[in-house]
Amino acid sequence: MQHYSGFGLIKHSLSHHENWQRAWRNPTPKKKYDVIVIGGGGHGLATAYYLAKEFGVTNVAVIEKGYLGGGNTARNTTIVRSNYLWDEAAHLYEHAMKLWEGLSQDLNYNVMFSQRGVLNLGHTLQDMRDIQRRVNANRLNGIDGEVLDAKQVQELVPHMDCSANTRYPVLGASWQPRAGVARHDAVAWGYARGADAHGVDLIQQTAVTDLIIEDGACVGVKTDRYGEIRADRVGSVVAGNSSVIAAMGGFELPLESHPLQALVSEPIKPILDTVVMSNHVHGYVSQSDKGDLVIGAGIDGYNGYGQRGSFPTIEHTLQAIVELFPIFSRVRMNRQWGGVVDTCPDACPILSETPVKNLFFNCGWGTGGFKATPGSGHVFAASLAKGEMHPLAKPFSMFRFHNGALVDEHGAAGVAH
Amino acid sequence: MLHIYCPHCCEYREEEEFHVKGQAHLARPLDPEACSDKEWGEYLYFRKNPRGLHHELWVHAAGCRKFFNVTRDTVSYEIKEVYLIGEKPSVVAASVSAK
Amino acid sequence: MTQKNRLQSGGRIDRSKALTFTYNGKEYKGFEGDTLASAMLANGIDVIGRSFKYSRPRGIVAAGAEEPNAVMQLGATEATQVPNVRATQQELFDGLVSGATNGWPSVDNDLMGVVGKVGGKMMPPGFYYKTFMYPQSMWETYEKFIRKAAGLGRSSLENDPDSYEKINQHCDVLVVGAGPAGLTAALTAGRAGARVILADEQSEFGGSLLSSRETLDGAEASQWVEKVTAELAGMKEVMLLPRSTVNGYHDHNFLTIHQRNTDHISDKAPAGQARQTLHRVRAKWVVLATGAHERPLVYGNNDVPGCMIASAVSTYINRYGVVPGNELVVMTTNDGGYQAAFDWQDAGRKVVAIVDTRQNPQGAQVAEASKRGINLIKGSGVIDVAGSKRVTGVSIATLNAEGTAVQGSVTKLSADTVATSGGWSPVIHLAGHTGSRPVWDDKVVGFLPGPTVEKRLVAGAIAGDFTTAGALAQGAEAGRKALAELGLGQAEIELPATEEVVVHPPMTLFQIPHLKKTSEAPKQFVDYQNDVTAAGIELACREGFESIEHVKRYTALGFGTDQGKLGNIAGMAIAAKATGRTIPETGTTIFRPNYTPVTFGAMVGRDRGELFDPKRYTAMHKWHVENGALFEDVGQWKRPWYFPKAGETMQQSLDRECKATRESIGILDASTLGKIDIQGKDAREFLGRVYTNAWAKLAVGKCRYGLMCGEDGMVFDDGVTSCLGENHFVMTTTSGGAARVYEWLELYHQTEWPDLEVYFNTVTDHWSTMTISGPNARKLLQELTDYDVSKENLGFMDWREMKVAGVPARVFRISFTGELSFEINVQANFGLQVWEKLFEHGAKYNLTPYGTETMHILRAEKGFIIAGQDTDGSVHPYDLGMGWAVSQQKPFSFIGKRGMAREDCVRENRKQLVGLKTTDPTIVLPEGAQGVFDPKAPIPMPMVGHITSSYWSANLGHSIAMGLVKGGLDRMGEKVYYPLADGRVVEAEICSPIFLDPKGERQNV
Amino acid sequence: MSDTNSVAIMNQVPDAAAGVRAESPLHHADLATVAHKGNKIGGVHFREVGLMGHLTLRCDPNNAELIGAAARVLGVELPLTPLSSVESGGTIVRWIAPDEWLITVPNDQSFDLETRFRAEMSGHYSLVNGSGGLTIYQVSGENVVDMLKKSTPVDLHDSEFPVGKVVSTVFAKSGAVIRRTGANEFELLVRRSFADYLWLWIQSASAEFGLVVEA
Ligand SMILES: Cc1cc2nc3c(=O)[nH]c(=O)nc-3n(C[C@H](O)[C@H](O)[C@H](O)COP(=O)(O)OP(=O)(O)OC[C@H]3O[C@@H](n4cnc5c(N)ncnc54)[C@H](O)[C@@H]3O)c2cc1C
Ligand SMILES: NC(=O)c1ccc[n+]([C@@H]2O[C@H](COP(=O)([O-])OP(=O)(O)OC[C@H]3O[C@@H](n4cnc5c(N)ncnc54)[C@H](O)[C@@H]3O)[C@@H](O)[C@H]2O)c1
Ligand SMILES: Cc1cc2nc3c(=O)[nH]c(=O)nc-3n(C[C@H](O)[C@H](O)[C@H](O)COP(=O)(O)O)c2cc1C
Ligand SMILES: [Zn+2]
Repeated sequence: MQHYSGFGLIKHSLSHHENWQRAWRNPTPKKKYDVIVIGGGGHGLATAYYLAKEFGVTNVAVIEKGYLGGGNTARNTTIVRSNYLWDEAAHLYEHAMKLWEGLSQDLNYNVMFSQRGVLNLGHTLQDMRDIQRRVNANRLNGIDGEVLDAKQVQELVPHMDCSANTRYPVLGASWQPRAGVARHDAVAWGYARGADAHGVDLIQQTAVTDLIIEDGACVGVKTDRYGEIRADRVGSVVAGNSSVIAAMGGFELPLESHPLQALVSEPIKPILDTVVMSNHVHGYVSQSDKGDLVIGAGIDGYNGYGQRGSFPTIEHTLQAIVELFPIFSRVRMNRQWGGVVDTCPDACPILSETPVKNLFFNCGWGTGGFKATPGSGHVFAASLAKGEMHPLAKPFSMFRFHNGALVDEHGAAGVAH
Repeated sequence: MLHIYCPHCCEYREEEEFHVKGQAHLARPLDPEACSDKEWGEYLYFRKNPRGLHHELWVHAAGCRKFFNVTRDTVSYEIKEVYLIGEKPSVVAASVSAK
Repeated sequence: MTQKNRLQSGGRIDRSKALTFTYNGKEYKGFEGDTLASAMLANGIDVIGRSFKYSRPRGIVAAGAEEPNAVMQLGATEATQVPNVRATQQELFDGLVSGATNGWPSVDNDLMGVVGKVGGKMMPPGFYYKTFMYPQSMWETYEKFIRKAAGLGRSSLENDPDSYEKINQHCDVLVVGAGPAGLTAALTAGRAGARVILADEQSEFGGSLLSSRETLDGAEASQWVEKVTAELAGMKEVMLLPRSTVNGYHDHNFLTIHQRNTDHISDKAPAGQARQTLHRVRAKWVVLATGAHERPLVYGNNDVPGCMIASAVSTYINRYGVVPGNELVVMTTNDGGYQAAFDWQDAGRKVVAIVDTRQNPQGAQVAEASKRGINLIKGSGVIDVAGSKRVTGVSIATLNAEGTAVQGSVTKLSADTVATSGGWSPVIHLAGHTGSRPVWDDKVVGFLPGPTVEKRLVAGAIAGDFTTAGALAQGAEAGRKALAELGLGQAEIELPATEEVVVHPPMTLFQIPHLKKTSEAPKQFVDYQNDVTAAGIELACREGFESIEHVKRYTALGFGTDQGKLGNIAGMAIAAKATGRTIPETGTTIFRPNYTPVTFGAMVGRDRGELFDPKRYTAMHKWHVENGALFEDVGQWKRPWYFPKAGETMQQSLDRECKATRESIGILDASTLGKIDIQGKDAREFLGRVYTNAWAKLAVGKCRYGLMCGEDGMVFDDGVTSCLGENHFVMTTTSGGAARVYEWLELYHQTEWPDLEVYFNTVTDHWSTMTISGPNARKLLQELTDYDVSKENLGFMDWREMKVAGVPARVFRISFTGELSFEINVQANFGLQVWEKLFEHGAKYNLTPYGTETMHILRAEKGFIIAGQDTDGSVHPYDLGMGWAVSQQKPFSFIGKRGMAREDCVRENRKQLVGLKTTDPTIVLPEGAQGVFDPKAPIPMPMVGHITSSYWSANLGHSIAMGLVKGGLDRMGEKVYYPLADGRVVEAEICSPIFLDPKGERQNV
Repeated sequence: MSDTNSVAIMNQVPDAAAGVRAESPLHHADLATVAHKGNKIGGVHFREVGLMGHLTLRCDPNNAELIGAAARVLGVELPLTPLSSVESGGTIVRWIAPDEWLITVPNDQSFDLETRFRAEMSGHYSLVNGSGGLTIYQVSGENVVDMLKKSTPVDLHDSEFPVGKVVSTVFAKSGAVIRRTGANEFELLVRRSFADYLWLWIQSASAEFGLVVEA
């Protein structure tokens, strides 16, 4: 793999950038792999990367029906934090956070992970109780976090209306300084490039149309472009499309795919340095390094694979943003879009064996899986390599929905990201 | 934004008046105690979540407060049919995956 | 400065109305009818901004929504600042204040430009990802610099003084675009009486006709436009919306229109007027008649001010009476480009040459050019321009027949303006918003709207017909089609006669080749706003970013505030070539709302400030305000939180309220509790199914507390339900849970148990509910009623009908405080009356109003739970130690029964709700504190549960708390430790949550 | 055939003799003063008709016996056509759902009406007094439709919303039962706790046309 650096840029500029290597190959798939990863989003690519790099499994294909990183990875509001409530979730997301902290260097790809801090606002007494509860749990789990009062919040975000005369005044917030945002596309591309360099075949524009199941075990996939491709193990990492793949395996998942929308303003001069999230008034916002305000909207109640949702959801979100930041009233919204999020009843992911042998699922990240990308990929790779779930993944078996051992993160995750 | 025909009010209304309640025709097991944990879990949480035709339950929350079923394409969002509780859909997926 | 580029006559401006505006602090003049852009050009302003990445000087290139460069800061005052206003769409008004959004210290002498020039070579697409990585710790510093360069305009720092309107509309036909196609569509539909909305983003109707010199029926086209517009304006069912952009097309023909009411008058709306209106339209049919955008060609240094699109040059001359230069070179791939040269010449300025990339163009335009003696250079292209802040000359070279390579020598000509036409792209944006993908048409040399499930028609240039005759006819046809589909009969309109045009086929060409390879050639810009070049796109493809979506994301093609209206198609074509694919194989990126940006304020409408969310009030609200209550938000309700007296701290108020209640009498406004009236012979059975406890034997006149669970067995609501009659109950729910419970009951009734004869009705708002509580409660009540409220006659958990203060009431003897309590319910119209009467008579007992906080303390002293505070969706009744409220004997398997029997719900060591007494009784544990059994354990510490409720109990003289503890019910007397954020570790002992009067004697008196 | 024992019915209105003042949900807004001091002309007129008796009747529309009994009590047939209403004397009956009607009478008649229902009807039905929880806003005037269009997504065009039509729908961020009572005249039934919010909303949405408050 060609090493990237500032020096390289200077060198390449002398040859008019004609000699850059491809970031990844465009291979024709082999007949058989050790592991097939279905889905080339951030999680699938990270899985492949760690399989090859950390666990020595290099005979791997990632099969992506569209373009790499074009699913929810392409359309999320890029918030990264690990301040989850329950131990199981907190450990998983913190595992990811630790990987984020050296990711650009590990990948030799600047994913622009920017630890500008995340505020989760509280507007009611119950919000504040929940915030206390979560921050205390974080602290005892070794995750950074503080409870701030309205005055401290105001100092961090001078342009937000923290006064008492709003409909739902800001009473305080939880604050995770290590949290922040990252450049979503770069995450996918960095993992793709790294995986490719370790020999992984990235097969784009190729959809898995069925699973090959023999004697109750998954032995490969059928594709629309290359027919059958065999593998010893298959990992499905297709987010919103997970139920579709599960149906190919003859089972259902405790999942529903909903539209989740986001929007950006036109780029404006930097005015907001941290990430502000409010579950109560239902909006969250950060400002990208290009200057656009990146704003997350709510989830629509109906199932939808259309990558678009309903207009009132966007209206509602902007009402919340203007309520928090009345000065943004004259800023303009540039573009809105949607993704298909795979929501689980307990707002936690599924990292799991399935009723079909050698078929594994990584899904259910719903509205908030971008932040977990490195951790999810790492833990899932370990599981695929061994054929047995990694300890951090164990609590997230799909079978928890049989025995009732849910990890209910609604309070901490909810619609927020 | 969806435009939904309420079969009780007998006219189209805006999505804002409705709440969606998920997959339709999920009958509560008649004898819950006879269900295994697995069966109960499946009733509670496991869903078809199809890409394509979907039968779902809606309620005209801000209107007549009646529940009814909708058959909708989850990709195009086209509503193919609206029918009453207790009725069966007439528009169904042409072929359900063999397995 | 005079308006040196203004023509003496012509155009649609009013020369009698001069307007003054400022740009970058300098004053200029323009006329009514100008846009900011046309006025700037009239004044000879060349540089209107700097580019985002390379800080190159930029000028105006287009005349409409597609303009990528002229993105200005607007606003005369801080509060009225608007970032990124497109000068080509901003009408000029007197006193307009504008400035460039970039450039330091000024757009003309920009220091970043030097960086751009020197560093530009090192900043190919994706350079961010390849650098700034080492050392890891430096990223924050690098990023600070990156952010310095971020953004175009700036947000105001003050609150918006303007208001915004939002209106719901319904129509038979929404026509988007009022060019010839839109006008005939609207007229046809309108004549049949259809409800029509016609919206156009421009200040006047007419579309392209406003800027062309062609005739209709032998007269100026604008005369026909006026006639049609007047007829439409006279139709009752037709709504005309100029200055209104249809910005989004959503499912089921729901579209939004962003109307700018006052932006053409002032940056602040006149008093009483909304600045902008957002129309939310539900249309039975939609006709898209949005026209086409001309594509500029991609060639060396094509971003130097003076490089424009050809049709924009015509527009400035014909519509605004402005010739934006002196010496013009036209480069075109099609007949369309010629018109700019003719218009320029007719305006009295010099046409240096028309450069046609076609080897042998023929037809009317060519003939006209030679008749006019214009130097027509065929089979050639402009490969480079000279100049930095304004074009000073062009380099022209002969091209091969395919236009892929330069042949022969280069000629240099002097010129200050280059107008190019690379063909026309239908404005298909809206057609793509609901998921339809566009289809390429070789003949049109453009993408057309793809198939759709929406009831949508297209007409005119959007459909690939670039003639006026075609537009007129297609519009009328679309109108007729819509009428037929709607069953609204028929209508005919007479189409005006158009000028015959013979068109020579265009050439499919996007990028003009240079002598050097693209990567070495002068920068050839594709997307001006984001500084995306042809070389950048080729590089992206070379690096493996082959999908057009990758190209977009890697290079930022089409990411700007113009969403690539000008550059996208050329970019796709260049990517197609670079990857050896056809354009249709390459495809477009996805079109998304908004067509052009929409003000947040307009999206928000009046749902802000006071009206952001309803405030729900009880009938006694006014009294609470007058008596100094502070309020707590509970759902949308405003509930009194506590009633401080002058000088009191919150704790002092609470202590006083709590003591007064236990010592004498307190009163709570409990009207917000959800109340559901249940009638029917199966009401009792129904209650048995939705509550965990038994209802079969509850007698008339009796009340009972119930827990409600989900099918998962977890508690989600609770409350007291009373038997009013054998077939009649009233259920109470939590204040926040009322709507949810009501829908829950209906769900089960309508879908699972329709055979049960029962009806539910919400009566929450109908009753005012006031709870008097304390040893003197009975005395007070007795004073106000003739009914005997003695223990014998009105026992604990009984209810009776009686008059209270003359008002018929239902009085429930239930208690959430553990005191002798009466909950008085009267029709809310009389609520305040009764409340005041209670105070009249209660003064002697020191009747003390209390709010939610004291209510919480008093119930916690008794160990009563609050659903949503002591529960969180993960605890079942047994976890709460409330197994007594679960009847396993009921014949019907009630909701929650099976759920709470699942393996994980019956395991050992679940978290259970217990009381907690701090060893130091003065310490009040913070709610949300997390407990551990071993305070010395290293981090991560094994946590055993959190504090759900915690207070100072003035009555008990020590702190009290409730919390979840692993296996807590079996650990009575054991210690739990709470390591707090401030470093303290608080020790507490597990105890019963009933801190006061465990036998319940106080409420039973 | 009365089933009065199985349900609790109650005259909820105090005797006139008790001298109890009744307060409608907008009582605090003191509309009388607003009317006196405010605009006399404007495009939207507003009046609160509070303190009416509102009874919700629920029964099976296919049960001819019950439907017939209701008609006898009311003196008019229950409107069975969705979204329709009848008005007779001082009584308004609105279709709310296939098995639900909202009946409005003067509040002091509600007990009498309820009693007569209970006497006349038997079997499965319910009747609930909701008078304290509802109030009526009468809105009218040249611009009343313009104001309503800002507030509710239903189509108010005469062709879609003729006089007599009743619609339960979203109104701003609350809800309302809207009935057209004339070309430029509507009645909004709103819930007490939302009354103040909706009043603020209507004032704001009417401002551009001029709001005339009547009391
Ligand atoms: C609007 C929005 C905002 C969000 N904001 C945040 C946030 O701020 N923070 C956060 O942490 N998370 C956020 N999320 C969630 C986050 O985006 C996702 O959880 C995460 O990106 C999921 O990554 P993934 O790799 O699992 O899925 P994806 O990126 O969706 O990748 C799945 C891939 O599988 C492919 N695929 C599907 N079916 C097939 C098939 N049959 N054959 C082959 N390939 C297939 C898809 O094409 C896709 O590329 C947000 C999501 C959305 C939509
Ligand atoms: N010279 C040429 O080669 C050439 C090429 C193309 C078109 N034309 C001319 O253009 C005309 C085509 O007529 P037409 O009616 O199809 O288009 P038009 O360009 O005359 O009118 C389209 C109108 O739609 C408006 N519009 C576009 N998007 C909108 C939106 N989202 N919201 C609101 N308004 C929007 C535009 O501002 C414009 O006013 C003909 O007169 C034709 O001769 C000429
Ligand atoms: C964090 C983030 C920032 C974005 N910023 C912009 C932007 O500045 N301009 C833009 O046009 N789109 C922006 N987008 C949206 C993308 O253009 C695109 O709409 C989104 O990735 C979904 O893909 P799709 O629209 O192709 O389906 C942004 C997306 C994300 C996730
Ligand atoms: Zn309905």
